[in-house]
Amino acid sequence: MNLAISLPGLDMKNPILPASGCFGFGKEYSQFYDLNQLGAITIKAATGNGRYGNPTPRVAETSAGMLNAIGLQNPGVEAIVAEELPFLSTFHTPVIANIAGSTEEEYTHVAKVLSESGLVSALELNISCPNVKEGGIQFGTDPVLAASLTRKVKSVSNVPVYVKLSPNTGDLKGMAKAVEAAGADGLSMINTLIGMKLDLQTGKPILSNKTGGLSGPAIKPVAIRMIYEVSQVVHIPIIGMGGVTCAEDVLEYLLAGASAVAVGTANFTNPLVCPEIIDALPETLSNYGYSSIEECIERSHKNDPASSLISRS
Amino acid sequence: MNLAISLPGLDMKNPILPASGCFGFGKEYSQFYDLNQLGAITIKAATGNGRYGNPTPRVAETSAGMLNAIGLQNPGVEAIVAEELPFLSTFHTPVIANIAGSTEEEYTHVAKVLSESGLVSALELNISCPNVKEGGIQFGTDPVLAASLTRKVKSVSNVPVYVKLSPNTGDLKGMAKAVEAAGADGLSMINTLIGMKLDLQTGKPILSNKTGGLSGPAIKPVAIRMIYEVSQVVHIPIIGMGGVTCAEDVLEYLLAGASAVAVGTANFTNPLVCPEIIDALPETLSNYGYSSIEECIERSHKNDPASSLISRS
Amino acid sequence: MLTKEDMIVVKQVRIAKDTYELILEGELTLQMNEPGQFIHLQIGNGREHVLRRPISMADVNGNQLTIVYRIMGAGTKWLAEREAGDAINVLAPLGNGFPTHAISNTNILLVGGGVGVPPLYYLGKKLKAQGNRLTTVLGFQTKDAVFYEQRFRELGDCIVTTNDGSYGQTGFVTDVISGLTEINRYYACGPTPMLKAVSQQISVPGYISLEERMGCGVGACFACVCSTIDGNDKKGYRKICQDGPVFPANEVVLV
Amino acid sequence: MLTKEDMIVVKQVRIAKDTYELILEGELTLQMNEPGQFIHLQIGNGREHVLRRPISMADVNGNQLTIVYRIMGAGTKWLAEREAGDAINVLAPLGNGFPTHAISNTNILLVGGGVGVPPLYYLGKKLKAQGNRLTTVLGFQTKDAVFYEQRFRELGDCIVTTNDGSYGQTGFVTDVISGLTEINRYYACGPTPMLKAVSQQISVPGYISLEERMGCGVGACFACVCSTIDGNDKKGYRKICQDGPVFPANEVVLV
Ligand SMILES: Cc1cc2nc3c(=O)[nH]c(=O)nc-3n(C[C@H](O)[C@H](O)[C@H](O)COP(=O)(O)OP(=O)(O)OC[C@H]3O[C@@H](n4cnc5c(N)ncnc54)[C@H](O)[C@@H]3O)c2cc1C
Ligand SMILES: Cc1cc2nc3c(=O)[nH]c(=O)nc-3n(C[C@H](O)[C@H](O)[C@H](O)COP(=O)(O)OP(=O)(O)OC[C@H]3O[C@@H](n4cnc5c(N)ncnc54)[C@H](O)[C@@H]3O)c2cc1C
Ligand SMILES: Cc1cc2nc3c(=O)[nH]c(=O)nc-3n(C[C@H](O)[C@H](O)[C@H](O)COP(=O)(O)O)c2cc1C
Ligand SMILES: Cc1cc2nc3c(=O)[nH]c(=O)nc-3n(C[C@H](O)[C@H](O)[C@H](O)COP(=O)(O)O)c2cc1C
Ligand code: FES
Ligand code: FES
Repeated sequence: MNLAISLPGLDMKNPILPASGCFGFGKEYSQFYDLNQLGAITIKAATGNGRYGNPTPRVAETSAGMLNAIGLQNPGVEAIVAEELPFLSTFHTPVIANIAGSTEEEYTHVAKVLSESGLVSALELNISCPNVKEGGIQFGTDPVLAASLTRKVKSVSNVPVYVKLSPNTGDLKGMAKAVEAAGADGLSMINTLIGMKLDLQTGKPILSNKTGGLSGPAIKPVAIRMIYEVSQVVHIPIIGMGGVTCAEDVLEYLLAGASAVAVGTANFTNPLVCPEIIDALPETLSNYGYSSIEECIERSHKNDPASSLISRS
Repeated sequence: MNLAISLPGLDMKNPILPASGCFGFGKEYSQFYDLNQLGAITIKAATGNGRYGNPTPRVAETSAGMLNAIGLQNPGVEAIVAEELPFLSTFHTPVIANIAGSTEEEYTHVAKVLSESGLVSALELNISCPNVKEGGIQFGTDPVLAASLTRKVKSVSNVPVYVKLSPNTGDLKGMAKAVEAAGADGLSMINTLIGMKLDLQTGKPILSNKTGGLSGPAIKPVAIRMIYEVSQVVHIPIIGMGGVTCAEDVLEYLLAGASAVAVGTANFTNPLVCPEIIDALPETLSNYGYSSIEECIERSHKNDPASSLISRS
Repeated sequence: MLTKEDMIVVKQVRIAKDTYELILEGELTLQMNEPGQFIHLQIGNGREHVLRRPISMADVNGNQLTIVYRIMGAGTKWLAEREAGDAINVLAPLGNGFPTHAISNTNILLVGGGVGVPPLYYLGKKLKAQGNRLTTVLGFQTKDAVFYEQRFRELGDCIVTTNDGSYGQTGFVTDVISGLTEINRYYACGPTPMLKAVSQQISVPGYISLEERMGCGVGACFACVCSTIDGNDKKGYRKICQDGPVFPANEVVLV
Repeated sequence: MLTKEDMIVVKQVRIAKDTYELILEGELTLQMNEPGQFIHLQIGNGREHVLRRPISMADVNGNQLTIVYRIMGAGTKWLAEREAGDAINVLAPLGNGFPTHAISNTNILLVGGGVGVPPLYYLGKKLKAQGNRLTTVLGFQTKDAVFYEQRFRELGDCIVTTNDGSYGQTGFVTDVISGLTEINRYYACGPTPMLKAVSQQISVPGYISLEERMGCGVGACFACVCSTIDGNDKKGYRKICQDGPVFPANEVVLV
């Protein structure tokens, strides 16, 4: 079965890519399998200077999910270009660079350096990290700021820009339309929901950052609903994510309106999850009567005129 | 161990109560155990006239959670007072009536009839039902509307009023402060998150209402974080809920800032869950070094001056 | 008082494609005597799968209960992996089953489709013991899916249809029923389109068993309602888990 | 290539209060030869518990691996319920263990606290086989928690302390260590306050094994970092899962 799918800047052998922050810069999982198998690779967020991130503990487990408050630890955009991307460029797999910053200037600097490196096929604008005081979520909850940032990043970037949306907002459709109007080539959704877990001994949050981002199967219904709704109001493709663990989940995302599907937390549960999903996709799709990825997307509700819009946001 | 706790209008033997919509009007679970064991009972939402609710399917399972789109089915406030409440009044357990409506007039009518019935100890103002087009969520996402509604309901009610908040908003703290200022005697949180699940055969949502409310263990981290944050900015007590299945969960809610804890979805998994939690509470609390419910609440972060506010909403 | 019980798996056998017969043992069985009632099974520890799964009683013998189910998703897949000695948490018996009281010396038709067949077996045994004459019509998709034919044959006539004609008569149960005469009463369980067709076709009193996705399974959550046909009915609806799953054929709207 | 494997439970024994010794069998064991490395265990099917649990190798014999763990929460509780024949999905061996290469004829001190004790046993066996002289100091909360004393005694001197004095010497491992002389090298594993005290107390070269909550366990998620002591270190941090869990005592900041 033909699993290939083409998105702005990304010629993908299949619709499966690891999600940002759950795959480092690729080296670790290349010890488990050949990264050429992947549709694309999203790398950990890059910022202007290196960041150490939040104090530990940075992760906690929840029912069918986990919280993380890594805090965008990364060696900084220059080091990423010099030391991390050359390794990834040895694979025939497009790389998406997730970019973050505290200010518009930092975002545009990072975007410029990465897009000029020639080593990445697309940028993913992270305006949805719930784990840093600055540099992310304030852009992700205000459509005007988000649109302005998108426009600036687009203007310095020679590769397509996907904007990664936060679910922690009341008006996701408004946000999606704003960044589409500002020139976004695609959307990534969803980033994590904000959550917390307490240590029953101390009564204090387990994460030193107190709150963290909730990911994993627990959030899939929230992500599916958001993608279903947003895909009806924008014309740019969506990279869907949130709790994907198997080929059936991938099909659900495609039917909800996503054009490619990222796998985050599941890499931790099963380091081989991405190639296992890719292997299972042909049989799973044909079990449900689909003969290609394109066909799933075409048959998804967003192409169904009878699929009426949901009025509530 | 003394598990008793006193909240406005509610003298509770223990902090455990079933959540609205997950316990009908009590009769069914009274076949499993003596309802006198419960701290309180929250009944299914009442509206002015009877409502049939949404078409089926109305529920779907998700990882560690479920979606529901019942759509506030109920026989209407008069029938509830005449046919349902008399049964509950045979128990020595305070009853909280969850009230809903499409308009302020409907809400106040329902509130008036219930509070005048003399059969309920408190009202729970449901401004957070995600499953009806009108009558709930629009009040739950606009602090001005919510405050106005709270004020009107308070003015016709002779029992305390708890306002049940929706997590589907960007500014929960603003909402909480608005309804507190409008006279709410307490808060209930959280209602369900909006989610969706697709049928892989048809590509369509499983629920006939398309979206539904996500409940169960999956949402507990979101609820804990919201209660932790809101309890720092209001002075009224909070009835906490979302994914509670065991005594440890109850302790986590108390430490997060709740004063009583409601159990919803878990009743479906285990009809005896409420009495089982109540039985387990003394040992669980003392394992963690607490000698009463009051002590858990006192030791919770909201009474800890060092527990700084979280700036992000 | 209703309660739950960890029932113990005695035996599990695959009896058709994706279809399993599971025998459970426990005290709760002693309360089960009404064919058409169902049991509500917890999947695993109930944390990943928060909802129980409703399955009909297919037979009851002393403290042993038989159920027959088809693998449809994660829950039934989990069930199929249980082995002798494993425990499964069960709520039972739930709902109202097929009325059999004082029915005797009657020509009875049983109509089952797919996994709607199992409850009819327990029902048939009971009706036969009460001195009724039984004819059973069982519909399956295809040959691989057929089960329990021999058992029903022991109770009376039994005609099997398959949609694709790979076994028995080709077509739907309704094709067979149209040729049956002298039926005084019928009981049916299977997919809604089948129930609809059957109840339109047969005019003698009949009882049908419905399915719906359930939350609580005990009448508390309003997940499983259907409308009454009688527009003047006081409530206007029925809860399948509590008022049903069996209803007189003319009581509720089939959609 | 790294991989995962369903390892099979050979035996599970309770060896102290809430403390279990579990023997697992599988191919992966053949790659395990560095004491201090850890294995990453999947809990159940990984759907309710999405994170694996890191546990140190306590011993390796042919294709059998021994781990020793204490019940702390849901994951270790699940582990404790496994029986012979059950499968547990494992990633291993992960991280960098205690350096033992070319170490011989040395006076070595092993310091273990609570469930930090297990990896020292495999280490001690190896160091003893290489011709070193071992002294072990094991600290536990209380008598009920003590395990493996006899095993360490077979490797050399072994002193046990309990905080409450209910067994062995009263107090902390540091109370004992201060009296030890002629140590050339030490290895320690246990709670961070113990590691801190020990590494401040002893000046000879030492290696310590750290714990932190982990996401991936393989270096990809940055969950488990700690800072380097050397402010001029190029990265400034180490990942415990990948660079550790064992570090030279003067390499990373203990908080
Ligand atoms: C009263 C009653 C009696 C039944 N008796 C039998 C029987 O004897 N044998 C048999 O094979 N099946 C029977 N069913 C159907 C059976 O309940 C479903 O096939 C089963 O719940 C599917 O669970 P799953 O986890 O495998 O599938 P999933 O699709 O993964 O289940 C997800 C959720 O949907 C619900 N669900 C899915 N399909 C159905 C359905 N058709 N009816 C009700 N809920 C559904 C499940 O209960 C669960 O909550 C009966 C249903 C009802 C209501
Ligand atoms: C490298 C390494 C080696 C270890 N070796 C052993 C050993 O040999 N024997 C032993 O008993 N324990 C060991 N531990 C600690 C062990 O990993 C935890 O006790 C265990 O993960 C607790 O899981 P739980 O589900 O029972 O507890 P829960 O508290 O329910 O676990 C919830 C989450 O927190 C994490 N977590 C909780 N406590 C710890 C901790 N102390 N360290 C790391 N993660 C934690 C869990 O991995 C899980 O993700 C080791 C830890 C590390 C990092
Ligand atoms: C440990 C961890 C680190 C993450 N880091 C980033 C990040 O740097 N940038 C980003 O855009 N998203 C980050 N995310 C969010 C994921 O990319 C993804 O959107 C989210 O986890 C939902 O997918 P999942 O449920 O499959 O994990 C991170 C998630 C996790 C669990
Ligand atoms: C089937 C169902 C019906 C519900 N009906 C109501 C309702 O009528 N009014 C209301 O305020 N909340 C309703 N809720 C929300 C619950 O009261 C509760 O806030 C939510 O389910 C979270 O708790 P839980 O995770 O313990 O279920 C309903 C929830 C479920 C699952
Ligand atoms: S399933 Fe809850 S009322 Fe029927
Ligand atoms: S646990 Fe992921 S980097 Fe160490």
